[in-house]
Amino acid sequence: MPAMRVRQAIATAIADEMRTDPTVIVFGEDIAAAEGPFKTTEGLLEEFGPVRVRDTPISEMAFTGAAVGAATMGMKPVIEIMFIEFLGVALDQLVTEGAKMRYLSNGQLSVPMVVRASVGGGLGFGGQHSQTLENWVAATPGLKVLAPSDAQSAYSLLRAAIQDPDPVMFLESRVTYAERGEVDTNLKMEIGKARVVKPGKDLTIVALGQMTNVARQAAATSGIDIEIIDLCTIVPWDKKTVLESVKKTGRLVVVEEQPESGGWGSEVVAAVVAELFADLKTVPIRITCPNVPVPYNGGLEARFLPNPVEVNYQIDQLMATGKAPQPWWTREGF
Amino acid sequence: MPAMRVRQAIATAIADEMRTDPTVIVFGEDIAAAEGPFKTTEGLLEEFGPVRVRDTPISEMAFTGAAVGAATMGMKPVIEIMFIEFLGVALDQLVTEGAKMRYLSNGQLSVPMVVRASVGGGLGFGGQHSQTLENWVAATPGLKVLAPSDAQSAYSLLRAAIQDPDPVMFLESRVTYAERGEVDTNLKMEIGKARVVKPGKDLTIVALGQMTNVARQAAATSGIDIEIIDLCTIVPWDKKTVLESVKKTGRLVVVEEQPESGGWGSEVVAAVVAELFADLKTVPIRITCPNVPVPYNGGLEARFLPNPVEVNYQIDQLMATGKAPQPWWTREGF
Amino acid sequence: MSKGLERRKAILSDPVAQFERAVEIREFENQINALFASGTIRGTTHLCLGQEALVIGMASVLRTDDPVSATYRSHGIALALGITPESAMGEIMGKAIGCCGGLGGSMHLCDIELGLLPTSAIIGGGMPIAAGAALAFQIQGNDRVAVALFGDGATNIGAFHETLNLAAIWKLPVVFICDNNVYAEYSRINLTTPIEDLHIRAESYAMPHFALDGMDIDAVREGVQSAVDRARSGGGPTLIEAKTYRFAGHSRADQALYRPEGELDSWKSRDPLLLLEERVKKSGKMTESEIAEMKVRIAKEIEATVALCQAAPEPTTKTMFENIWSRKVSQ
Amino acid sequence: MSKGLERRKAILSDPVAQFERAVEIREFENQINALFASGTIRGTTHLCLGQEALVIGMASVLRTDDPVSATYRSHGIALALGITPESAMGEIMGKAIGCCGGLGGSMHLCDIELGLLPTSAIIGGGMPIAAGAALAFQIQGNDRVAVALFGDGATNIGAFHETLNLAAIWKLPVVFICDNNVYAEYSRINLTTPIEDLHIRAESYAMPHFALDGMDIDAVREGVQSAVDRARSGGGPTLIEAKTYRFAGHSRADQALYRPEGELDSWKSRDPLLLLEERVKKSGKMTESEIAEMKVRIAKEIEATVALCQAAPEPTTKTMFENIWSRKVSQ
Ligand SMILES: Cc1ncc(C[n+]2csc(CCOP(=O)(O)OP(=O)(O)O)c2C)c(N)n1
Ligand SMILES: Cc1ncc(C[n+]2csc(CCOP(=O)(O)OP(=O)(O)O)c2C)c(N)n1
Ligand SMILES: [Mg+2]
Ligand SMILES: [Mg+2]
Repeated sequence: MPAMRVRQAIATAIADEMRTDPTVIVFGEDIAAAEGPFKTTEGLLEEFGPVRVRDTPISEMAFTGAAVGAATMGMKPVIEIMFIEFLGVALDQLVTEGAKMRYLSNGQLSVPMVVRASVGGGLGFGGQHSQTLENWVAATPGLKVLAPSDAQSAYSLLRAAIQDPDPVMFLESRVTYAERGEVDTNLKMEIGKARVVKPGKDLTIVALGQMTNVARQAAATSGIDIEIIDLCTIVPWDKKTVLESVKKTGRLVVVEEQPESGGWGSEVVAAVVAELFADLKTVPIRITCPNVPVPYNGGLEARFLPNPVEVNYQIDQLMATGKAPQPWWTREGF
Repeated sequence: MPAMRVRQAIATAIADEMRTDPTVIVFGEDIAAAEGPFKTTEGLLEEFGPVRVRDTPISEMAFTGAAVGAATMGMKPVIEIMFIEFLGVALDQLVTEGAKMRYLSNGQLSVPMVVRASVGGGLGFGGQHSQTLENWVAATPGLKVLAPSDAQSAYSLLRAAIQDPDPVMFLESRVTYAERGEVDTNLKMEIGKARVVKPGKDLTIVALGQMTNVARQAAATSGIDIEIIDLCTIVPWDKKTVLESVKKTGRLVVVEEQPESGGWGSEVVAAVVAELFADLKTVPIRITCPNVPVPYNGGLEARFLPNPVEVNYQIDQLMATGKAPQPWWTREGF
Repeated sequence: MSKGLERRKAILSDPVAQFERAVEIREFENQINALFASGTIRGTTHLCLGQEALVIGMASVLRTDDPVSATYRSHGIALALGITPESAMGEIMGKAIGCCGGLGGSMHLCDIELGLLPTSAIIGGGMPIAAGAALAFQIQGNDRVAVALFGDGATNIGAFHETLNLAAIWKLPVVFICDNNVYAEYSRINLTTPIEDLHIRAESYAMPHFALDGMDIDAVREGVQSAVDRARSGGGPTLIEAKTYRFAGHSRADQALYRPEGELDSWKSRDPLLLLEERVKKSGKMTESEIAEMKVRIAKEIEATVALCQAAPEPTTKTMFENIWSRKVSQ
Repeated sequence: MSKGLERRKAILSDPVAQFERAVEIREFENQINALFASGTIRGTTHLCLGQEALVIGMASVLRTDDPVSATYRSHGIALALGITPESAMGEIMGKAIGCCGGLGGSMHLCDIELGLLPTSAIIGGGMPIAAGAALAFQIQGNDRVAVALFGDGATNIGAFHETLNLAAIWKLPVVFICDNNVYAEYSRINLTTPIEDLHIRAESYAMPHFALDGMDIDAVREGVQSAVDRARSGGGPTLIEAKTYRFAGHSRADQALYRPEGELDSWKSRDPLLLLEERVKKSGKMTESEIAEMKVRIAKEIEATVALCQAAPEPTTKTMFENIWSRKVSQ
C-alpha cells in the first residue's frame, strides 16, 4: 500500500475516476496549470488535458452553476471552491438550484457533481479563510456532505462522491493536506457510513475532519478506554454506528471544529439522547470552538481549536463528576 | 392598544425608529414606491422620502454590502431580503464581511444594521420560496438572529434590532404577516430574551416564528399543562429562560420549521441535556419537518410543516411511553 | 411521438400553428389569472401576456435537445416548447398529473423531453446552469445548444455578469435571451439601471449582441436562429435583448398602477396576437371566420383543461419523499 | 496629531516623501517576504512589489476621511495611507501592537483614523462596502468620498457588476480603482476574460471610466484626483483601471513560473521606484548621495521594526473574546 499525502490522495482519487469515467471533468480557480494552491489537482491537466481540466475566472457563482448544468447533461463535474468561505458568493447554485433540481424536475434529472472545498483552522489564514461552515450546507435535502480525515478516507470517500449520482459537498481539512497515510486504492468507503477508527469500551468520541486526529491524540494519552468514530459523512450521518457505539459505552463526547452555536454536533447529541436516553451513563457533551471568529495569532488560534489537552480535561471531568464540564472559556471567565 | 397586522407592526416599528433616529435608512427591492410585496414598508416612502427609503436593483450582494458600508459610516440601514432564499446570492456580505467587521477592525467599527427577510412555508410558494434557513446564519459569531412570532414581538423586537449597535438578522414568518394582534408600542423586548407565552407545569415547548402559534394551538387542546416558550432570539438564545422552564417541567419538546437535519432545535436539546440531564423526567424531543424540499401541493405542504395534531400526538406518546416517538414519516414508512 | 413532441413539431414552421399556440397561451394565462384571483389556486403566479411571440419564436427555432433554462415566468415558454396545457396547469394546481407531480407549482415547470429545464425562482439562477449545459455539449463534441431566458431585471445580478464572462472565455454554445419587458416587479427598468439597451453589456465580454423586436415573431425567429447557428457551429455565445412588454402585473396581486399613462396602450397596439393574426391573414392561410372558430375552439379546450385538472387527483404523500436523492440512503 | 496622520500628511504633495514611502514599502515587503520564507511568520501574505506608485499616488490625493476598502494585498495601501510600519508588521506577526491587535493578520489591516477599512480576503468583498460608505456620505450631505481598490481578477465576480450598477444608478460618491497587475493568482488576465481594457466594463452602467499608467505616480495622482473631484462634487462614480504589474508571486509560496519570458523584465524597466527616483533627481530635490543615504536609513528602520515587532508581546487570550459584539450579551 502506497503512503501518500492527503492532497495526493485527493488528486489520485480524481485521476482514477477520470480514467474510468470519461464524463468526469474538473474545474475551479487555478486548478489546471497551477494544480491548485494546495496541489490537490496535481497531474490532472497533464494527463487529461485542457478540455476536461479547466481554470475558471474568479466567478464561483457561475462555475458552481455551470457544474450543476453540466451534471444535468451527462457530465460529472468535480469543482473546487478554494476556501469554503468563497461558497458565500455561490451558495445559491449549490443549495437552492443544484440540490433541489432532482426534486423540482420530478426525478427527470440527476445532478451528479462534487463540490470540493478546503476547510478549517490551524494554519494562520485568519478570520475569513479558516472556518468549517458545515452549517451553510446542512438542512439541504438533496445534498450529501462528506468530510474525510486522512489519506485513506480522502481517497475512498472522494471516489464514492464522484461515483454518486447526486450532488456531494466534500469538505477537506486544509491542515491534513500535508499529512501522510497509507492508502489502499481498492478499499471502498460508503457515503453515510462512519468509521470506528479506534475501538474502546468506556466512552465514544464522535469527530470528523482534523478533529479525528485530535481525538486520536487525546485517546492515546487518556486513562479511559475511548472508542473514536470518524463520522465521515455529515449528511446523512451514520446514526446506526453512533448509536451502537454509545449503547455499548454509555457515554458520548462530540468534538467539533465549529463555534458552539450552530455546530453539527448538537444534532448527534439530540439524536443519541432521543434513542438512548435510558442507556446513557453520563450526560453527552460537546467540545467545540468558542463563539468568536477564528483569530489569526498562532497562540490564540491553537486555543480556539479543540485540542487533545482540552478533550482529555473534559473527559476526565465528565468521568469524575458525571456532569457536563464548562468549556475552557467559561472556566477562565471570558 | 391598537390591534395591527404583523406587517403593519413591522412598518410601524421602522417608522417609529426613523422618526427618533435620523440615521435609520431603508432599502431593498420594491420596498419604496410599492411598499414591499408584503406591504411591510407601507407608508415609509411617503413619510420619509426617497433619500431615506430606496428601491434597489435586483442586486442582493451589492445592497447587503452597501448596508454594511453605510453602517460603518454612521447610518443604520434596515434592508429587506424579500425571501430568505435570496440571501443565497449575498451571504458573503452579511456573514463573512458585516458580521466580522467589528472583530477585523479590532473594535474600531460597529455595524448597526438589520437584515429583514421573510421566511417559512404554508403559502404555496414552492421549494425555493418557503424555507426558514436559519442554518445559513447560525455559527456566525457577531451576528444576532431574531424571529418574531406575532405583532407585538414583531414590533418590539424590530425596534430593539434597529437600536442594536451590531448586525441583526430578522426573520419574519411570512404566514404571520396578515395576522392581527394588539401592540403596546411602549413595550420593550430585549434581544436574547425569550418569552413565556403560556405558562404550564408539565412540559416545555420551545418554538419560534409561526411554530409558536402551532404550539399555542396544540396546547389549547392538550390534556397536558404545557408551558410555551417563544424563543424570539435564535442567536444568542435565552438558555436561562429555557433551563428554568425545563427545570420546572422536566420535559422538553422543540417544535421547528426546519428539516430534521440541520435545524436549530438540536442545539437547544443538547444544551438542556448538558445542564439538566439529571432533572429530566422524559427524553427531550424535536418535532421538525422531514428532510425534503418544501412541496408545493397544499395538502403536502400542510403535512410537511409541524402542526398541532402532530405536536399533540408526539406529546401524548411521550407522556404515555416515556420514549421519543417516531416522526410521522417514519411511522408511515416513508 | 409524445403529445409534447408533436406539439413542438407543429410550430416549427407553420404560421397557423404558431398563431394557434399564441392564442392558447393567451387563453391559458387568462384562465390561470382568473383561478388565482378567485383563490382556486394558491401561491403566486407570473403571466406571460404580451410576450407570446418571444417564447413561440424561440421555441420554433430550437431543437428539442437544446435545453432552455427559464424563470418563474414559466407558463408561456413551457407551452411554447410543447408542454401540454394539462401538464402545465396540472402543475400549477399542484396535481399529480402536473409536469412536476404537483410538487413544484407555477414557478417550477419542467419537461426534459422538450428541453425545458426546471425553471428557477431565483433571479439569475438559471443562467449559470445553461452555461453548464453548454459546457457539457462542448466537451461531448455534439452540436447541441443551450439557451437561457431571463428578464431585464436579471441583468443587474451577479450571476448574469459571471455567466456571460465564463461563457465568453470558454466560447460555450449558449444563447442568452433577455426578455426586456420593461419592468422588474414594480420597478421600471430605468429606475434600477442607467442604461437603456441592456444588450450592450455583452461588450464587457467581447460577446456578440443585438436587440430585436420581441413582439414580432419573425424578428425573434431570425435573431434567435442566427445566435443558435453561431453557437452550434462553434462560434460561441450571444446576448440577445428582446424588447417586449408585460401586459399584466408582475404577479398575482399586482394591478400595475405604476405604469406611465399610455404606455400599456401603446404596446398593446403591437400586441403579438394581433401581429400573428395579421400574419396568417395576409398570407391567406386563415380566413376571419376560421380564426374566430379557432379562438372559440381553444377557449373551450382550455376550459376543458381546467375541468380536467380540477378533477385530477392530488399527489400522494409518498411522492414528497421521492426524488430527493437518486437512491434512497437510510438516515 | 498621531504618527499615522503625520505620515499621511507628509506624502500629500512632497515628491521626496512620496519616494521615501515607496522605498519604505519596497523594503517592508522584502522583509516580510523573507520572514515568511524563513517560516518566522505563518499563514499567507500578498506583496505589493511594483505597485507602490499606485497606492502612494492614491493616498496622496485622498483625505483621511475618505475611506478606502482594499484587499488582502494590503500592506502597500496601508503604509501609503500612513499606517506605521510597526502597526502593519505587528499585525502581520500577530502581535498585540498590530493594527488589528494580532487577530487579523496580513490579509486584514485596518486603521479608521487613516481611512483604511478592514481589508477583505474575499474577492469583490470590499466593493459593496465602499458603495455603502458612499451612500452614507450622500445621505449625510457631506463631501466625503469612498474608494474601492481591487484587482483585475475581481472584475469577473458578481459583486463588481452589482456594485457598479448600484453606484451608478444612485450616483454615489465612490471611486472604483482596479489594480490591473495582469495576474489573478497564477492566471494571466487573458485566460479568464476575453477583454483587455477592463475599464470599459463601466459602459454597462453609463459610468465614466479610463485607464492610467499605474507605474507613474503623477498619472495616478491626476487620474484619481479627477475621479475624486467628480465624486466629491456630486458627479457620481468612476471606474479607473490602473495598469500595473505584480513583481512578486501571488502569495507566499508562489514562484510565478507561469510568466511569459521577458514580461517581468520589461515591466521592471518601468519600476515605480526607478521612476520616483528619477522624478526627485530631475527636480533637483535629492542628490545621488542623499538618495543612497535615505535608502540605508529606511532599510535600518525597517530592520528595527522587525526587531521591535518580534520582541512585542502576543495578544492576551481575552482579546479574542472582545469585539464580537459592541456590548457583551450573556449566552
Ligand atoms: C435573487 C432574487 N432576488 C429577488 C427576487 C424577487 N423577484 C422575483 S421576480 C423579480 C423581478 C424580475 O424582473 P425581470 O428579471 O425583469 O423578470 P420579469 O419578472 O419581468 O420576467 C424579483 C425582484 C428573486 N426571485 N430572486
Ligand atoms: C470569492 C473569492 N474567490 C477566490 C479567492 C481566492 N483568491 C485570492 S486572491 C485571488 C486572485 C485575485 O486576483 P486579483 O483580483 O487580480 O488581485 P491581485 O491578487 O492581483 O491583487 C484569488 C482567486 C478569494 N479570495 N475570494
Ligand atoms: Mg422584466
Ligand atoms: Mg491581479
